[in-house]
Amino acid sequence: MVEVRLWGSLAAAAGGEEMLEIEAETIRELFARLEERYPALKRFIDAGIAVSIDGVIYRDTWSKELPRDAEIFLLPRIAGG
Amino acid sequence: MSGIAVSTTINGDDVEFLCQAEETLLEVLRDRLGLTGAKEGCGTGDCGACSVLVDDRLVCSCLVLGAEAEGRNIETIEGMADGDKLHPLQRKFIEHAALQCGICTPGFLIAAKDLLAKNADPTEEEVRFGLAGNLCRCTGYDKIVRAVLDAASEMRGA
Amino acid sequence: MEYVLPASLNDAIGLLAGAKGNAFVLAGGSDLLVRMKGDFIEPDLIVDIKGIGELAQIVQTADGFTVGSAVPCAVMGENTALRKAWPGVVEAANLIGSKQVQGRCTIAGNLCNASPAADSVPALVAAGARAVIAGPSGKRTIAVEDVPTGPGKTSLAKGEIVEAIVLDKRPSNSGDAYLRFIPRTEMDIAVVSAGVNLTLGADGAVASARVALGAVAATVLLVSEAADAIVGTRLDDTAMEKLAQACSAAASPIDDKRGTVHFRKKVAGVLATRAARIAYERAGGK
Amino acid sequence: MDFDPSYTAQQFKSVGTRPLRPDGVDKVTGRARYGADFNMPGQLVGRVLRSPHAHAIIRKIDTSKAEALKGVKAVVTAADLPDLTDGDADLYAILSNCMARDKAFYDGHAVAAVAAIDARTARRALKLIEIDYEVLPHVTDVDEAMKDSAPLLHESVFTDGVDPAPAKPSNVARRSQYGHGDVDAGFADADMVVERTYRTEQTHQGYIEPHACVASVNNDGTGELWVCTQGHFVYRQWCADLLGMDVSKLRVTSSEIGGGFGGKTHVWAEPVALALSRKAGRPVKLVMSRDEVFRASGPTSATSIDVKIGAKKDGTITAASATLRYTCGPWVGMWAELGAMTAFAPYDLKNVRTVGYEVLVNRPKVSAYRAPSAPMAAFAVESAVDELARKIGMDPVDFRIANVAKEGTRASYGPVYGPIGIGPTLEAVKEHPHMKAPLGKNQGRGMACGFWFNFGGQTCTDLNIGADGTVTIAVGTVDVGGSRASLSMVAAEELGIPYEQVKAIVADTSSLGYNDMTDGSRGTFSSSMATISAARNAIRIMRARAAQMWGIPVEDVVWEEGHAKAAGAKHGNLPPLSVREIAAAAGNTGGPIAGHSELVADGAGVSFATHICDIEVDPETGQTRVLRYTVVQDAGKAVHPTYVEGQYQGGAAQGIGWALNEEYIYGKDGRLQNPGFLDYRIPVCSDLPMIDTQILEIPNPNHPYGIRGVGETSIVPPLAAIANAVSNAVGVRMTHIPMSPPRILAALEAE
Repeated sequence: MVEVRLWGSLAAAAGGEEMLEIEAETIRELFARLEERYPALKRFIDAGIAVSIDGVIYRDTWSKELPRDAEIFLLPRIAGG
Repeated sequence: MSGIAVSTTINGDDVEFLCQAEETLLEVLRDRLGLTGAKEGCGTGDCGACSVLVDDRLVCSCLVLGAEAEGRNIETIEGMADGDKLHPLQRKFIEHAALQCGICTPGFLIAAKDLLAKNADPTEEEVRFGLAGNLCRCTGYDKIVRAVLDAASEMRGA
Repeated sequence: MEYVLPASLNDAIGLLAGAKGNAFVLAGGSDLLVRMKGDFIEPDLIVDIKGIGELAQIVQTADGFTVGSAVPCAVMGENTALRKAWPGVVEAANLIGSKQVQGRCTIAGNLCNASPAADSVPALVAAGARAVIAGPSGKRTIAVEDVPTGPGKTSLAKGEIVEAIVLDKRPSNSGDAYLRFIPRTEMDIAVVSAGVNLTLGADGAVASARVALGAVAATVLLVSEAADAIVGTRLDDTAMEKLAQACSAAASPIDDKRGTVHFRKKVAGVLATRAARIAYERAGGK
Repeated sequence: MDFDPSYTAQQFKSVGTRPLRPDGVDKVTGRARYGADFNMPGQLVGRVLRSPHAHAIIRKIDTSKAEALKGVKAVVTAADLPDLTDGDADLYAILSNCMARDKAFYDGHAVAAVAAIDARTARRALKLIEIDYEVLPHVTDVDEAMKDSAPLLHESVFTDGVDPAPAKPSNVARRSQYGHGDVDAGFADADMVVERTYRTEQTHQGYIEPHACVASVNNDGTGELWVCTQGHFVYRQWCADLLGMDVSKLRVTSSEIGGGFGGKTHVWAEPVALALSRKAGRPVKLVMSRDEVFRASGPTSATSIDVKIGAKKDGTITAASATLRYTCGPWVGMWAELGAMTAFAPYDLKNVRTVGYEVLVNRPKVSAYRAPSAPMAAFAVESAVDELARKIGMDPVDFRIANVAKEGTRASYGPVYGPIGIGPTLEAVKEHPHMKAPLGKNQGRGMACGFWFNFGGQTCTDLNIGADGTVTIAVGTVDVGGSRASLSMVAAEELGIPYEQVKAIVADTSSLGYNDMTDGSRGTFSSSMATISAARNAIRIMRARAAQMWGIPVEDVVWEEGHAKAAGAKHGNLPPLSVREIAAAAGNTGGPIAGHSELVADGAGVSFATHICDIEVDPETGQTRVLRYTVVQDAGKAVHPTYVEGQYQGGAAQGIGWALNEEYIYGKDGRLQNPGFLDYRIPVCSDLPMIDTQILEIPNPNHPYGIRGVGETSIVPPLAAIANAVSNAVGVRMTHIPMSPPRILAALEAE
C-alpha cells in the first residue's frame, strides 16, 4: 500500500480525491489500479503521467518500484525547450 | 533567359559564373559556387550572417547582386585561414568558446576581421558597436567580445 | 529582369527613360534588394549606377561638397573634411543600418526611398542640402525636402536620377547635429528623429537655425517655429522648452509598431533640444 | 542493465576542465554543414504558400495553373497529407499546423506548397495558386479570446478540466490547477497583500538559422531527411506517422543546428517537404525565409497573469495565488499549466494555489522556448514578491531567503524537494560584490529568482573502441551547445583516457536506438548518463579481453587510470595494459570492442537561478540600458564550465531581449506587423554588458557525477530582475512586458 498525491486536474478527475491509498509495487501497477478505480483517469495516463518519488521525477519507467514510505506525487508529463 | 556571365576573384582565385539578374551574391556563393560558409539568416541585411568583404568593404552578401561581383575581389570565410593555419580570430573564437551553434560565426569572423583592419586596438565599446550588425542568439556576445579583444591584442603583438 | 551597368549618366537616363515596365536605380541596394526579397516589387530593369565615375565621388569645391549619389555612407564617414564641416550629416548617414549596410547604402538612396524615418534626411534638410537631379530634359537642383512627397513617393519624373547631394560651405561658428530614438543601440529604424543646424552670431547667440524632424509625419518636417524658438538665444532653458514645445506641436505622427503618437510627439521635443545643444557646442557656443 | 545512476563523490580528471570543442574548426572555417548547406542530386526547390488571413475558411484551392507552369514538379495541399492520425489529437494538431485543412487559423498558416526546378519558378508557381477564402472574424488577444463574444476557433472545443463540463464551446481549451493548503485562510492571516495583473507579449526563440531540410522519398516507401532539428528521432516518428511510412524506412540525419531553444522540437515544413518529394519523385529542399520563421514557427505564449501574495510583518508569506492565462495558438497545449506549475517553485509556501487557462487564438501554434512558460510566471510572481518585500520594509533578498524552498519543502507544483540550489543562489547573491556596487542617478538594481524542472528521458549511446585505442561515441541527442565536447569529456573520465582520444558524433536515426529530443536541458544530463553506462560496459569487455591476454581470471582484472591492471600479488609482475594494447589484440580476443547503453535517464534534478541586474533609465524617453548583469545558478556539476557559462549568458541575454524589446505586434487585421529582425528586436552586441556568471555545484543525487541540466533556467529570472531594477531606478512598477521605451515613458508620466 502506497500513498499517492495527485495534481489538481488529476484530482478533479478522481472525484476530487487529492490523496489516494493504492496497493501497488511499481509504477505500472499504480497506473493499472488507478485506471480500474477511476476510469476518467485513463485519458491522463494515455497522455503521460510522470511520477515523483521522494522528489525525483520518473517519466517513463513502468518497472520502477514504489518504496512503502515514499512521498509519491503524480504530475503531467511536460515538454521543455 | 540567358544568364549574366561574371568574372570575379574569390579568396584570391579567379572565378567565373553565370547567374540570373535577380540572384544575390549570397545565392551565387552558396548555390552556384558551393561556398556555404556565408549563411542566410534573414535575407534583409539585419543579421550579418552572410557578411563578406567586397574590395575590402564589409557587406551583407544578401544585399549585393551576383552580377555586381564583376571585376571585384571577394573574400569569404572559406578564405580566412591561411591553408591549415587558422587566422588568430578563428583560433580565439574556439579558445574563448565564442560560438555555440556556430551559425553566426562566419559572419562575425569576417566582420571582426574588418573591424580590426580599421582599428587594431579597439575598446570593448568599439567592438560592441562595430559588431552590432551581426546577431548571435546563443552566447549573449560576452565570449565573442572577449575573443575579438584577445585576438586584437595578439595581432598587435601585445 | 535585366541588370545593366551603364558607364555614363546619359546612358543611365536613357535606359530608365526608355524602360518598359518597372525600372529601378541600384545604388547601394540596401532598400531595393530588401523590397525585391519581400516580393514588394518585381523589377523588369535594374540600372546600377556604380559604374558611372562621377557619381562615385565626393568633391570638395569652393562652395562646399558634392556627394555623388553612388557614394556609400561609409565613404562619407571616411572623408575628414566632410566630417569636419557637416558632422551632423555624416553622423546621420553613418547611423543607417549596420557596418555592413554602411558599405553599400547612399544618402541619395536614403532620400529616394522616401521613408519618413530615413536617418540621413532630417540632417540633410536641416543642413539645407540640395539634390541635383539629372533627367531626359536636363538637370535641375531642388531642396532635398522637395524630393520625397510621401511614404515611398518622390517628385522624380520617369528617367530622372539624383546625381548628387550638395552641401554648402559652412560659415564659421556653425554646427549641426542629428539624433534619433531607437529602442536598441543599433540596427533599428528611427522611431523619431531630429536634425538641428545652426550658426552663431558674433555675440554668441544663435543667428540662424534649421530644425528638421523625422518619423513624425508623412515626410520629414522642417519646423520653422522650432528654429524661431532658439534664434537669438544661447539655448537657455526657456528657449529649449519652447523648442521642445514647437517640435512636439509640429509633429503629427501615427501609432505603429515602432511607437505611439504620444511617445513620438514628446520625444521629438526631447531629441531636438539635445541635438540643438550638440550643434551649439559644435558651433563654438558656450 | 544494472547501471546505478547514484551520485558518488569523486575526484575528476577530465570533467570540470575546459578543453577545445571538437566542432570548433569546422564552425570557424565555414565547413560545418547546417540545414540549408546540404544538397541531394536532382533536388528541387520547395516553397510554401501561406494564408494572408488570420482566420478563414478555405472554400477551394485551384492549383491547376501552378501545376501547368513549366518547371513545376509537384504541388501539394492538405489533400496530399491525408489524415492518418487515428484520433490522436496532438498529432492531428501537428498535421493541421503543417498544412491548413478546412480553415486557415493564423497569418502565415501554410495552405499549399510547390516543388520546382528553381527558386524563381517556385515563386511564380505560388502566385498561380488560387484560393477562395471566406474570411472570418479573428481574435489574437488572450483576454479577448476568453470572452463569450469572441470569435470561436473550433466549434468542437469545450473547456476541459472544469466541473460540470460546459455546454457551450469556447476558446478556453483547458483549465489546470496546482497547490496545497488553504489560501483564503492564509490571506486572512496576512498583514500585507500585494495583488496585481501582469501581461507579457509573445516572443520568438529567434534562432539565426531558419528551418531547413532536404527530403527524399522513394516509391519503394523508403526515405531520407536531412534537417536542422533538436530531435531527429522524434521528427522521424512524426513524419513517418503523418506520411504513413514505416519508421525504420525513414532515415533522418540531423545537420549542425543553428540554434533552436525549443523552436526546433516541432515539425513544420518537414512533412510538407516529404510530401512534395513523394509526389515529385525527386529530392526537395525546403528552407523557410525569416518572414516565414516569424509568421509560422515557434512563438511563446502571450500571457495575462493575476498574482496575489500575502505576508506577515515578520516577512513570512502566508498565502500565494496566481491565475495564468496563456495563448496556445489554434490548438491546445499545456503552456498555462507549465506556468501554473513553475510560478511559485522557489518558495516554501503553506498555502498556495495556481490556476492555468489554455487559450486558443489566431496566432501561430505555440512551441517550447527555453524553460517554456516559466519566464512569464516568474515575471509576475517575482515582481509581486519584490513589491511585497518593499511594502513590509524588508530587503528583497532577505525576504526571499526567509521564504525559500529547501530539501523537504513541498513544491507548489506538488512533490517534496530533494537537495536543491535556490537557497544557496540567494545566499551567493547576498554576498556578491555586485549587490554592493554604487549606483548613479536614474539607475536601479533588481534581482529575481527562476526555476526549471529539467528532463531526462530515453537515451541511447554507442561507444566504439578503435583499433588504435581511440574512442568514438555516437550519441542521439543533438548537440546544441557543446555536448559533443562535454560527452567526450565524460567518456574520457570514465575510461581514464585523455579527452583528445575521444571523438563524439551525433548519429542518424538508422545508426542508433531511439533518443528523445535535446530539450528540457536534458542533452548533457541524459547522454552523459548513457555515456557513463556505455563506457562501463566497454570497460567490462576490456577487462575480459585483458584477462584473456594474460590468461588469468577476469575477477583479477581491475580498471584503473585507463589501464587494465592485474590485481593481487600472484599477478604482480604483469605490466598494465592500455586501451590501445587491448584494442590492438581485439581481433584475437573476440573481435571489436564496444560499449552500448540504452536507458531512461530519470531524476534530472530541478534547477534554480538568481540574477542581479543594474539598469539605467532615461526619464525623458523611457530608454533603458543594462549596465551590469550577474547570473548565479546551480549546475549540479559543471562538466565544461565555459559552456555552462555560455548557457547562463545566452539565456540571460534572451531574457533581457524579452524583458525590454521583443514582441509580436499584430495589426487590427490579425496580421503580424514585424516578421523580421529589423522590428522584432533581439539584443545586438552593443545592447549588452558582459554577463558575469557564478556556477554553484549542488550535486544531483541521481546522476553519477551530480550533473543537472543547465540550459534553460537562465532565461527565467531576467524579466522580473529587470522590472524590479526599473522600479528601483525610477519608481514605476512595470506590469507589461516588454518594457519598451513607450511603455516606460507612459508609466513615468502616469506617476
